[in-house]
Parts: sequence; structure tokens; C-alpha cells
Amino acid sequence: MGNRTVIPFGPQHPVLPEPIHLDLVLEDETVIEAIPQIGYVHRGLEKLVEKKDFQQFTYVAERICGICSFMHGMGYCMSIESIMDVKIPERAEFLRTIWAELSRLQSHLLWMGLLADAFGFESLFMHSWRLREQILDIFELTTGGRVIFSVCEIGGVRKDLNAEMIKKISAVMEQLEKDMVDIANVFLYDESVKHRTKGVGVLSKQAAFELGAVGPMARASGIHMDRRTQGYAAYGKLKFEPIIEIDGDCYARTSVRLREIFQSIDLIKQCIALLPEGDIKVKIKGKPNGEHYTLIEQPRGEVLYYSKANGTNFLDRVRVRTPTFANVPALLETLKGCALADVPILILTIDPCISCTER
Amino acid sequence: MHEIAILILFPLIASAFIFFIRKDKARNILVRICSIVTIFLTIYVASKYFNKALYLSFNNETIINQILMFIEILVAGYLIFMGIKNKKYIISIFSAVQTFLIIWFELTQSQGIEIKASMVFDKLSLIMVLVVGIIGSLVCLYTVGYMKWYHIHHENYKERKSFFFAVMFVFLAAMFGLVLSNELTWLYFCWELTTLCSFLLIGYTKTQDAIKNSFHALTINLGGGVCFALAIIFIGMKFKTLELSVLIGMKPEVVVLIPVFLLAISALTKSAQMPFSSWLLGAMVAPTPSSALLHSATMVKAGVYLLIRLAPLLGQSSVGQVVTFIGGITFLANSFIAISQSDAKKILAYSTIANLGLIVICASIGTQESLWAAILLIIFHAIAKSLLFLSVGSIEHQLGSRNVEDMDILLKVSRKLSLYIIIGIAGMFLAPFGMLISKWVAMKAFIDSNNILTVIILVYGSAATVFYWTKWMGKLVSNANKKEQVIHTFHIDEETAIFTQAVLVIISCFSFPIISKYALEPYLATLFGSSAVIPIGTSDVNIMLLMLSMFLILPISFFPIYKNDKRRKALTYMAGVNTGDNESFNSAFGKNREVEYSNWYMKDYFKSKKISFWSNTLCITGLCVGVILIVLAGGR
Amino acid sequence: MLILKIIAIIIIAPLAGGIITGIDRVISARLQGRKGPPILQPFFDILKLLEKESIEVNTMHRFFVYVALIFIIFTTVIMLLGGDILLALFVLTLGSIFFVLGGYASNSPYSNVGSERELLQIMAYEPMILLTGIGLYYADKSFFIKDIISSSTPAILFLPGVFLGLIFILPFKLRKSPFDLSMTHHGHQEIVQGIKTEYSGKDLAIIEITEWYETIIIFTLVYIFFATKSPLSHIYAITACVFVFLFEILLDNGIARVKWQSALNSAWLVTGVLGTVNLIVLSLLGR
Amino acid sequence: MGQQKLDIISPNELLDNTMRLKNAGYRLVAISCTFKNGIELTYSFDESFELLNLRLNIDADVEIESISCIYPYAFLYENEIKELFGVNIQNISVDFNNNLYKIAVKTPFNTKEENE
Amino acid sequence: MNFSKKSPWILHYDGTSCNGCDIEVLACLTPLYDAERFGIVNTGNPKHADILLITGSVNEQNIPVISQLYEQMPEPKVVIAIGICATSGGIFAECYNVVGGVDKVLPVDIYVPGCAARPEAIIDGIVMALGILEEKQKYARK
Amino acid sequence: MSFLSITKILIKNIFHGPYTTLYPIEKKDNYENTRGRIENKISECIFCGICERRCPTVAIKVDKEIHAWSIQRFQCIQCGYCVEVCPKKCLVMNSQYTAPSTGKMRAEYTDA
Ligand code: NFV
Ligand code: SF4
Ligand code: SF4
Ligand code: SF4
Repeated sequence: MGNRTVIPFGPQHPVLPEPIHLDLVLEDETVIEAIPQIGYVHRGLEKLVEKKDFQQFTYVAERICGICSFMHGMGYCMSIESIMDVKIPERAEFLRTIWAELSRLQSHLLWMGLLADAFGFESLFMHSWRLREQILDIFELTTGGRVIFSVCEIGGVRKDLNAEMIKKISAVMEQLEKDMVDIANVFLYDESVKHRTKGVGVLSKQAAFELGAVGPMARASGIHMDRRTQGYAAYGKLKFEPIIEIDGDCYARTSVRLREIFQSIDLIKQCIALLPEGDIKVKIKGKPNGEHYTLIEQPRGEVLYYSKANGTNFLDRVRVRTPTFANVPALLETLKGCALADVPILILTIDPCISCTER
Repeated sequence: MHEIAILILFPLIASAFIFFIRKDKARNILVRICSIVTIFLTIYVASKYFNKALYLSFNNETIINQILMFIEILVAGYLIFMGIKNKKYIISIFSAVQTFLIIWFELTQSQGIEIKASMVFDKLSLIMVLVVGIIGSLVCLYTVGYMKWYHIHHENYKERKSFFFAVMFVFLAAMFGLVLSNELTWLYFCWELTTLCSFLLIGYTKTQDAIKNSFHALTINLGGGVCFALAIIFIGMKFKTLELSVLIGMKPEVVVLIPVFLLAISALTKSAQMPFSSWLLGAMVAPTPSSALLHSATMVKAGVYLLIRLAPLLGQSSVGQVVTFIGGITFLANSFIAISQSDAKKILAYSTIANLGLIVICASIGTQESLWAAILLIIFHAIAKSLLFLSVGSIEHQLGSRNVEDMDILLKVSRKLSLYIIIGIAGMFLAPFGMLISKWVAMKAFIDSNNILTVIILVYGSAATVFYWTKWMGKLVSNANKKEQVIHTFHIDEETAIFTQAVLVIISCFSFPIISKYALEPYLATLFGSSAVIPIGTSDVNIMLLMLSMFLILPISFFPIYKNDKRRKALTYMAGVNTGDNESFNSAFGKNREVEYSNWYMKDYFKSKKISFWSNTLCITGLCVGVILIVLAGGR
Repeated sequence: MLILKIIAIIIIAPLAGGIITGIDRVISARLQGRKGPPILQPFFDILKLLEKESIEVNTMHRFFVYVALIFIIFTTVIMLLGGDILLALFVLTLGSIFFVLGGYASNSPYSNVGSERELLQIMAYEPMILLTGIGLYYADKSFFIKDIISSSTPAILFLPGVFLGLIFILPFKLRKSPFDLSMTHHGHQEIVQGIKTEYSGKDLAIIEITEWYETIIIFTLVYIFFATKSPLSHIYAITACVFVFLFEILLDNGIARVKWQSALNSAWLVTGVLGTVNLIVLSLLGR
Repeated sequence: MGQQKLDIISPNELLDNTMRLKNAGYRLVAISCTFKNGIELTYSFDESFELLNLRLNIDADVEIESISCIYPYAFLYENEIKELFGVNIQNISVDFNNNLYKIAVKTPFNTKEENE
Repeated sequence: MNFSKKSPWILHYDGTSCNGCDIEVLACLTPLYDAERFGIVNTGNPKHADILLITGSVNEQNIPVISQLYEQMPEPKVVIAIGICATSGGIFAECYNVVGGVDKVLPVDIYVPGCAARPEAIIDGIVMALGILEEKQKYARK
Repeated sequence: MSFLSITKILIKNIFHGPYTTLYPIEKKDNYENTRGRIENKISECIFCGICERRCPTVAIKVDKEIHAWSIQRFQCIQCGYCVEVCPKKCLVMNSQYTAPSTGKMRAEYTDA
């Protein structure tokens, strides 16, 4: 049976921000087999739908995950709004898009820091997280919360942007774009970083389709898939192209996410330019009845909100299928045959969000 | 009868008696007595002729020659018969050619040659006699215990214990003869006798691949024998002398180099250097005592002993360069291949070939320091390696497998055995022990004689040696808790042999300054004329000895600290999912899974096939270049 | 008199090592835009560790760490007293081998993988370390550091290649990126803390102190290349050590960690090329 | 967001429908399950942003064929539904048999009684 | 003069949290808040840590992991529950798989409130924990 | 093909000096939007209990008879829903976050 080392890559590990367990079977530091065990963060919050009425559930929906929390709230509200076919005011659409793109920006910066930390590049981690603090500052200024900001509600948004806030946002965007250029050239052209990401965990276009990869994982392997092109919220009025890479390895995923950061900065500028006046929410009356599937684009990929209402205050069912849940099979595929030193990088390249996966 | 003659003849007589006693009990007692007697005999002879070199010739010279010739013919007949029977015609050709040559030479050419000293007993042969005597007899003592359970474990092998003991003692006699004789024909006779013994011992178990390997070993050694015979004839015809000491005394100009080259080739085959190293790996099939005695401690040392004798001639000559080149390639290649082996005996075999390569380099450079290092290397390597082989044999008996991976429970199975093998491994590469001191002096010698490439090879090789020895020692040190393991008896004979050898390893490391002062320096002085001095400074020697004593005191001094330092036991860190017994963790699918550890073998980094292929070709080209150089120089 | 010197060395060396580590942590923090801990932070860490409750995984594995410390102290004393450099390097390797054996003896998954990697690191930097010793001997015809630093010309003039090779393998010994495969100061390593995983309290303090000694040994090695009879050269030597120190910190914060194959290949390639060429050129010059 | 095509099918038509959609280049987006009175399984597929759902209305003990032979990554969804809703789905390619989440409560989603 | 105040090494474990509080714990190490100036180092190893930061509530599968980590830490040790979920189960208190706050499994010393506790609050919590560490150290030495 | 390409950023960091706000000494100013603690102008409160029912984590307890309104600050997730639904608008969320503490005591407000 040759000489194998079996080690637990456990729930508590310095390089894993969240608990996921892998049995790693190694032979001379090459991974023969990796069997996952999830369930450490499973709270079963979809069952809360019987205890909290549909208004209160927005707060639960937002707390599925701390990184992509805004879009969870937005997705849930959009799904309920489509059931009650309520049309939210134009300004609210734009405000939601601005906050959505800001939260995508901070999620990608966070991911970049963790990836740099995984291959031993501590100063890049510090630098990207310092830039991220500026965006959290904007969140605190505009919505009051740094990570979870209950600002989205059914029928619109709770807080508004005044002129001074908008000025600050565009100033920060300018500054961020300049700083990002330096970091991007380190990630894409530095020899030692390229050595660790080029050709690692390759996922061909066919395999990506076969394994149901979504979001940056699929786009890095050449699949044209970006929910924002469907023009929900205010995306219909913005001009942008989904970012596609071809060779599908860690390097391609890094460059997809980096270019998406620049794209988000550009989208936010467009939104600020086109921000119409008007009120920010519309009063909703009555109780939802019927069901609806809503698909929007989270930082890690396409998410599906299915909600089913029966005319009472308490919904029947809310089902959230999050992107990492779809990316886990792709992770297991890329883990076979990689080196032990690449395991943290491969886990991080799908940008895992365990609390999203296990709800 | 002279003491030297008694020393050589006694093992022969002993083996005859042992051969005819079939009953186990009696034979074992006889073997024990014979081994102890041999040890005393060697010590007695060594102490008697300690300070005066002895040049000795026998009056009934011709009768001895005739007896030798008669035995040679018998042996040749047997080998030719075996060659034909097993359709290995190359063997029959080789042995026929070499015996015919020697007989023709003895009868026609050698009338005129008078031999002044047919036997020589100087400091080098003193060391070799001690090594062969003490280690040889200890191994025979060990074999008594080993053979007891060996046949219980392998029922399918035909039981021929008496034959085994007999051949061992014949081999001892042959080695004594080889080390003492100065006359080339006698040296040649003992040389061929050792080849015969190794053939018989490898083929002991009579399994399919044992026979194949024994013939493989026989062919290569007989090839060496043919070169030896040619060399004797050349020397006899050209210089009208048959004495090694006379040959060494000549000036190394071209015509002398031809026989020296032939002798060097036969030495290289005997000590399994690169182009010819495959036979030693095959020999690992034989029972462990034979590998311990023949294939690591004594027989393979004969080749290197011959090279050390020829060192003054090899020093500046092109033959020396070639031999250094071959020694270097062998040392480096085998150190790398040893990393990717997991069978204990294979690791020991590769490490033996590598260390022999090192000794060959030191011998063929021929400066005074390198010879000092070569001889020390022979002593330390013989003791430490035979200790390792014997302990691996006992471990195989205790654990039932030779794989290094299963040795992590040895500390629980038998604490004594793991202590002995740790001393053995430490002896092979750790700082204050002998092998490292000789490597240090070897390094100094290479750099002084300006061969930079050998320094680089030594440096890379010792890095690889550190890797595979520490890896093995790590396994022995991690006392994994024992799965239910049946405890086998650790036989008293085995233990005494191993214990004495372990003590020998430590004593030899302590006493290397004394060895150098009384044995090495006088010998080197006779060889180089100038008063030889110990290459390491006295301050370093003291630091070395201080460290060695620290090595012994530290473990003992730690016991009191352990006793009064009660500590809370905690679980090992298994990322939080340790099931509580430090052996398994709860894994996916809700099952518990065992944690397994294994060393690195880097099979795809050091591809043993590719390395051995390339180094073999390199060495063969090296030899051809040597031949061409000789022929060119000879032609002019 | 000698005893006094030895005791002085045994006490002052770790203090200097601790301060150097402290300065290193502050400069790295400032490079990353942070304020960073006080300079004496390493000493606070050690003193806290000494006060903590001592727990153990098994009785065996502490022994190796103590022995490793003793041998590392032995090397420092030999080097700073101007003893034989090759002997010092052998004892240094002996110390790191004992440290690796400690990893094996802890018998836990991460310390096992850590000791394999540590062993690989030893194999990678061992040739260069031995070549440095030999090179110095070759340049000044004596193994004793007393004579090397009191020769007329600095060893660097004879051994530029060997010096560059030494700088290349320094990250292995100082446990800094890009070769911090087995143990790294900032915690996020895929094999947790390698060999240190199972040690806590007093034993961890001893491991830290061993690392301080090793820093001192490394910088003495660099120092030897520049020192000569004239006191002025000692100033050159100190500035060289400072430059090497800053360069190592920059490397630590500027490069990603490499995988073990490229670490081994690059180390052996650089040693082979720089070391051999330098020594051959030296031998041709008829040294 | 695109009209929501939803057609009801019976359990035994499931496999060949999925095969038809797979050949047409559809991608399996999700398998959702709701427990109202009886279990309602929905398979949603997507192709160039057009959503198509297959709905099965069954009760707890009916046996469903797993589609992981067609879409290899369906095993995650099926294991989750099997664990949370107790729907017994036969021969899933990688079967965690109720160990995906290791929850204490047995199939928590279909015990509706204690709610109101 | 005891030094546990001067170099508190923390071990951060995320048990069933929405990782909002985890990012805030990691944010403490970044340049803006820089916990290292207090000597705080985020070791990933219970045997080196003095303070155990738990974020998020505790679910069935996490109980053995958390108690094992706590047991592997040498004395004196302090447990800090970060975020509302850790103090009392927060908004997921009624979920079937959530057992409740961390105090149902370990003796908690300091509670840091806030749904996504702010980095300043976390640093306050750790500074308070230093005082407790010092008392435990004095108590342990007697 | 660039090596050590991050040195530009590192040098900039050195010259810029640390970005750290020395927290215990210099406090970063809170924005007026920041979600901190729930305060209750008890005099206007009519103890109708709407906030108690609407609070997602049941952190508020209202006792109509003895005019007591109490909040468990260690359960309040600062969502601000109670502030919205309170008919009398007497609940307000100020920008000062609750301080960590060793115990979980409730904050009591009683109107005499
Ligand atoms: N997977 C995932 Fe999410 C994202 N992006 C959500 O839908 O992370 Ni917290
Ligand atoms: S307290 Fe809030 S941010 Fe923290 S884990 Fe709980 S829900 Fe997430
Ligand atoms: S809702 Fe307002 S008025 Fe009513 S009890 Fe609450 S705080 Fe008082
Ligand atoms: S802010 Fe939210 S959680 Fe806090 S008391 Fe008000 S409604 Fe409850």
C-alpha cells in the first residue's frame, strides 16, 4: 500500500478562516485523496421562516454570511417584491446597486488578502486589508454598520445618501483605483506569486460546466455567465462587460477577480453619475402570496432565492442556494493530485464562504 | 608452527569439525567455543607482534604452493561444473581461464623467482586482522542465535545450518590469509576463496532469485579474479617478483601502471564499486549474518585494503585519477539512491557502497592525510555497519518486517534493541562519532590536494547521508503506541554479539587518537618517510571527546529531571478532531480514521533507475578512458 | 579566564539575538504599515512562556529540544572564541538534527510533516554551509577563526561566490520567506507550526532561545568574511551584517513562500555553481 | 427576471427529462424541496439565463432515482435534502448517508406539527 | 512581575458564526487597528495560546472541537465570546441545530457584544482579559 | 518579469509611517449613522409592547403595570427595527457601542 501519510486538515487551522474538515491522504506531500466534512457552521436558519414573519426575516437573511450579507438582504427583498409585484423607486434601485458593488469590492479585497496570506506573503495581506478598511468606512458612514448593515427592506432602502457622502465615495474610489494598480501588478506580474499560482488547480471549460462551477470560477474557465447582464436592480442602465479568462487556473481566477474590482469601481462611478432624485422606499400593503425564483450575482457567483408565500405573515419556505455550495465539487476535483503546499491556495481560490454554504 | 599459521589454520580446522557435527546442541556449543578462541587468538597475535613489523617466510614454501594449486584446481572444477549445470557458461570460461593461467605460470615461469617474505604483518594488517577477527567471530556468535529462529520463520528453506557455519569459518580463514599474505599468488588464492564463500552463502536458501543473485555475484567476482591473474602473470614475467611490497616500492612509471590498473579493477569489483555494484544489492537475499560479515564488514573491505596497499602508486598516476573518479561517482549516486529506499537492508547496502566509494577516493588520492582517513573509515564503517546489520536481523525477528515504516513501534517492543540500533546509526553520521571525524579529515585531505570536484561530491553526498539516516532515526525515536504485537525472545547470543559491538563502536570513537598514535602514524611514517602527524588539532580532538562524553552523560542526567517534573498530559494537536487516543480522528462520513505517518522517499525526485544508469555509463567510460591512457602511454 | 569568557558568551549572545529579533519584528511591521510591537517584545514572550503551566504530549520529546539547545550553545561558544569553523558547523548540524528528532518524537501529524520539511531544508543548505567552512580554510590556510579574522586581507576578496551562496541560503537558517517551509514566525502556515506544534510553555521558550543563538551564529559567519587585522575592517563587517539583516527583512516581506522542489533545486544549483566556480578559480590562482 | 416556466412531472419521468435537458446544454442550478402537506421537489435548470423548473409532488416514503449519474455534482443537493427532509433518494454517487451535516435532530424540516 | 499581560497570544476559532465577527477579529490584526502593538499574535495552535476567541454560537458538531481546544491550552487561559451569537446565540437562538451561546460549553470570562463586534470593542475585550489573565497567573502561582 | 515588485509599496509604507490609530489613546470618531446602543426616552414610552413583539432576538421586555422597560444589550443585534415600529418614537439608537463586560446584565429603565 506504499507509504501514505493521513493527516486531518481540520476545522481549526490557522490558514482557514472558517471551519471545514478535510482528510488529506498524502504520499510524499502530493495529495492522493481529500474527503471533505462540512456541517460545522450549519445553523438551519431556513427553518426560522416559521418563527419570524416575512418582515423580520430580512434581518435573518442578511446574517447568513458576514461578507456577502448585503446581497443576501437585497436578494430576499427582491424575491418578496416580485411575489407582491411591488416596483421600488428608481433611486432605491441605484442605491442598492451602489451598495452591492461596494460589498463586492470589499469581498474581493478580503479574498486577495487571504490568498496572499496562504502563500506566505504577509505584507500583501496587510496592504489589501488596509485598503478594504476605507470601504468599510464608507459603509459605516452611509449605513451605520461595518459588516452587517440592515439597510435593505422590502419596498426599498432605509438610509439615503446625501451629497457629502457621495463626494466622499467618489474621492475614495479615485484613491482606491490608484492604489489597486500597484497591488494588481504585484499579483499578476511578480515572479514568486506567479510561481505559486500559474498552472495550479486547472479547471477546463468542459470540467467547469460538468462540475457546475459558478461565478469567477466559471468565468476564469471561459464560461460566459454573469447574472448582472440580466439587468436586475439598476444594472440594466449601466454599461459593462462580464470579465472572462480562458486558462482556468489560480492565476486566471486572480486576474478575473482583480479586473472585477476595477469593474466595480467603474460601475459605482457610473451609478453616482446617474443617481436620480426621488424617495427611497414605497409602502407595502397586504401579505405576499405565490412563489418566485430570484437569481442575482454574489461576489462568489450566482445565488438563487426561492421563496414561497401562502398569504399569511409567515412564509412557507425560503430556499437559498449559495455559490460556494455549487463550487465545492469543483474544489474536490482540483484538490486531487496537488501538492500539500497548494491545498490552502486551492481551497482559497474558490473563495469559500462556509457560512454561506451551510446556512 | 608459527602463531600466524595457527591463526589462519585454526578457523579451517574449526569449520571442518563443525561441518561434520549435525546435532544442533553440540554444534552450537562448538561454534561458540571456536568464535571465542578466534577472538583470543587474534588479540594474542596482535599484542605479540604489536610494535615490530614482521617479515616471515616459510621453509616448506613449495609444498604450500602445491597444496594451494591442488585446491585451486578442485575449486575451478567445481565452478566449471556448476557453470555448465546451470547454463551460465561465462562462469566456466572465467574460472577455466584464470586457473589455467595461474597453473601455467606456476609451472613454467615462476622457477627463478625467490620470495623473501611471503607473509607480512605490519600495522595495516594488524588493524585488518583485528577487524576481521573480532567482528567476524562476533558475527559467528550472533549466527548461533539467529539461525535458531531463522528456519522456524522460513520453513520452505532446506535446513543446512552446519554447512552455513562451516563456510563462515572458512571465510574467516580466507580473510586472515588475504590480509597477511604478501605473496601475490597466496593473496590471489585467498581472494578466490572469498568469492567462493560469498557464492555459497548467497545461494544458501536455494530459492529462485537467491540462485540467480549468487551466480550474478560469482560472474562479477570471477571477472575481478581474471584481472588479478593477468596482473600476477605480468608482474611475474616482467619484474621477476611476486611480492606486493616490492611492487609498491617501484617508481610509478608507465610499465608498472598496467598491473596496478588490473589490480585496481579487481579491487573495484570486490568492493562493489559503481559499474559492478549490482551484485552486492543482490547479495541482500542471503541470511543477515552473511550480509553483516561478508557484504559489509570484511569481504568488501578486502578490495579497499588492496587499494590502500597500492596507494603510493595510485597517488600521482592517471590510474589514481580514474579510480578517484569512479569512487566519487559511486559515493554520490548511491547516497542519492539510498534516500528512496524503504527496505532496511537495501538502505544499508546502498550506504555501504557509498562509504566504500568514499574510502576508494581517499585511498586513490594517496596523500598521507587521505590514507589516515581511509584506514579510520575502514575501522569505523566495519564496526558500525555490522552492528546495524545484526540489529536489523533481530528487528526483523521481533517485528516480522524489514520495512523502516514499521519500526516506529520498536521503542515499545524492545527498548534495548532500539538503543543499540540508534547507537549504530549515530555511529554512521553524527558529529562526535568516528565516521564524521574521518569525513572531516577526508575533506581536509581533498582540499589540501586541490581536487575541488571531490570536495563538492563529498559535500553533496554527506548532505544526502544526513537526510536518509536522520529519517530512519526519526522513525526509531517516535515511540508510536503498539498495536497488539507478539513479543519474540531476544536470544542471548544475539544480544551479547550486538551489545559488544555497540560497546566497540563507542570505544573506537573514544580511542581514535590512540589508534592514530600507535597504529596509523607509524604505518604512514614507514610509507611516506616523514614523521606523520595527526591531521586534526589537539584542541579539536579534546572538544570531540568532550562532546562524546556529553552524549553519554546527557540521557542519564535527564532521568532525575523527568522524575520530579510532573506534567499534565494533553492530546496531540489534530486540528481539534482528535478522538482522544492520539491515534485516530473523527473524519468524514462519521467514521474514525487512523493517522498514519510515513517518511519522504522522493521516488520521483531521485529516480534510482535513471541515477544508476547514468552513473554506470559514466564509470564505464571512466574505465575505458583509463585503458586508453595506459595503452597510449604504454605504446610510446 | 576562559571560563569567564564562555559564561559571558552564553549570556550575552541570546540577549543580542533577542534584540535583533525584536528590531526585526518592528521593521517588518513598519514595512507593512503597522506600528509594531515594542522592541523588547521577544523577551516578554519568553518570560511569559516560562511562567505558563507545562503540559506535555509524551515524556520523550522534550529531551531532544534541550540537547539541541546545548549543542547550539556549544557552536556559539566555539565560534565566538575563534575555534575551528568546520567543527562548529558540524556541531550546528548536529543541533538541528536533534531538533528534527524532537519533531519525530512528538508523534503528531503536523510535527511529523514539519520535521520531514525541516530535514529537507537541512539537506538543501548543508552543502553551502560546509563549502563556506572549506572556502574560508582554503583562503586563509587555517580552520581557526582566530587566524581567519587576523589575516591581512578580508576573506571576501577570495570568496565572493561563496559569500553570495551563503546569502542565498540564509533564509533557510533564519526561517524567513521564501524558504520558511517548516516553521515561520507569522502564524499562517499550512502545517500550523511544524515541529513547534506540540511544544508549549518552557520547551517553547527554549526553542525561541535556540533560534536567537542561531541568528547570532549566522551573523558571525557573515562577520568573518569581512574582518581582518585592522580595526577599520570590523566596522565594514558590522555594516555588512546590518545590510544583510535589512536585505533579509525585505526578502521576508517581499517574496511568497516557494514549494519544496524549487527550494531544493535552487539551493543546490546556486551552491553548485557559485561554490565550485569560486573554489576552482581560487585553486587556479595557485593559492 | 425572465418568465418562470414550471411544469409538473411524475417521479418516473424524472430521469429521461433530465437526460433531455442535459443534452440540450442545460445546467442544473438547484434542487429545492418544500414540506407543506406532502413533499414538493423542484429541479431548476438554466441555459443562457432562461430558468426552467421541473416540479414533483410526492409524499415522504416514495423512492426517487438520484440524478447524480447525469449531473455528477447533484450528490451534494441530494444528500442535503435526504438529511433535512427525509426524502429517500436511491444510489446517490457519493452517499454521506445522513452524515453531511451531522445534525442532532432527525430530518428537522418535515416535523411541521409543533409549529403553530 | 508577571508577563502574561505583556504578550497575550490568541487562538481564534469560528464556531457556527456568520463570519462577520471573524473578519472583525482578523481586521484587528490589520494596520489600522494593529493588535500586535499589544504583543498580540494570532497563533493557530492551542498549545501556544493564552486567550481563546470564540466567534459565533455553538452547534452540535462544534461542541467536542471547542472543549478539546480549551483542554489543550495551558493555564492561565481566558475565553472571550465575541459577537451576540457567541454571548447568547443571537438571532439563531431558536434554530434546531444551535445549542446557544459559548457559555453552554466553556466557562466564558468576557463577552464582547455587537452584531459584528467592532474591532475597538474586541481590543477592549482583550485588554480586559489581560487583567483576568494576571489574576489567574497570581492564583496559579500560589 | 519583475522580482520583489512590492518594494515600491513597502518603501512608501516606511516613509508614510504607521497607519495605526493608537486606539486606547486616540479614538476614531463615530459617524452619526453608526449603530450603537438603543436608548429609551422612558417618559414618552406608553409601554405598548410593540417593540417587544417585533424584536428579532426578543431582547426587550416591557412590563405595563410597573412601567418598566428593559433591554438585554447582550442580545440586541442593533438592527433598529424597534426604533422603526415604536409608535411614540421614544426609542433612539445612539452611536456609542456597548462596552464588553464579564457578565450579561440587563439595562433597566423604569418610569416612576
Ligand atoms: N457562497 C457564498 Fe456568499 C457570496 N458571495 C453568497 O451568496 O459568501 Ni459569504
Ligand atoms: S454576532 Fe452577528 S456578525 Fe457576529 S456571528 Fe453572529 S450574526 Fe454574525
Ligand atoms: S413601542 Fe415604543 S411606546 Fe411602545 S413600549 Fe416600545 S418603546 Fe414604548
Ligand atoms: S435594535 Fe433590534 S435587536 Fe435590538 S432591541 Fe431593537 S429590535 Fe431588538
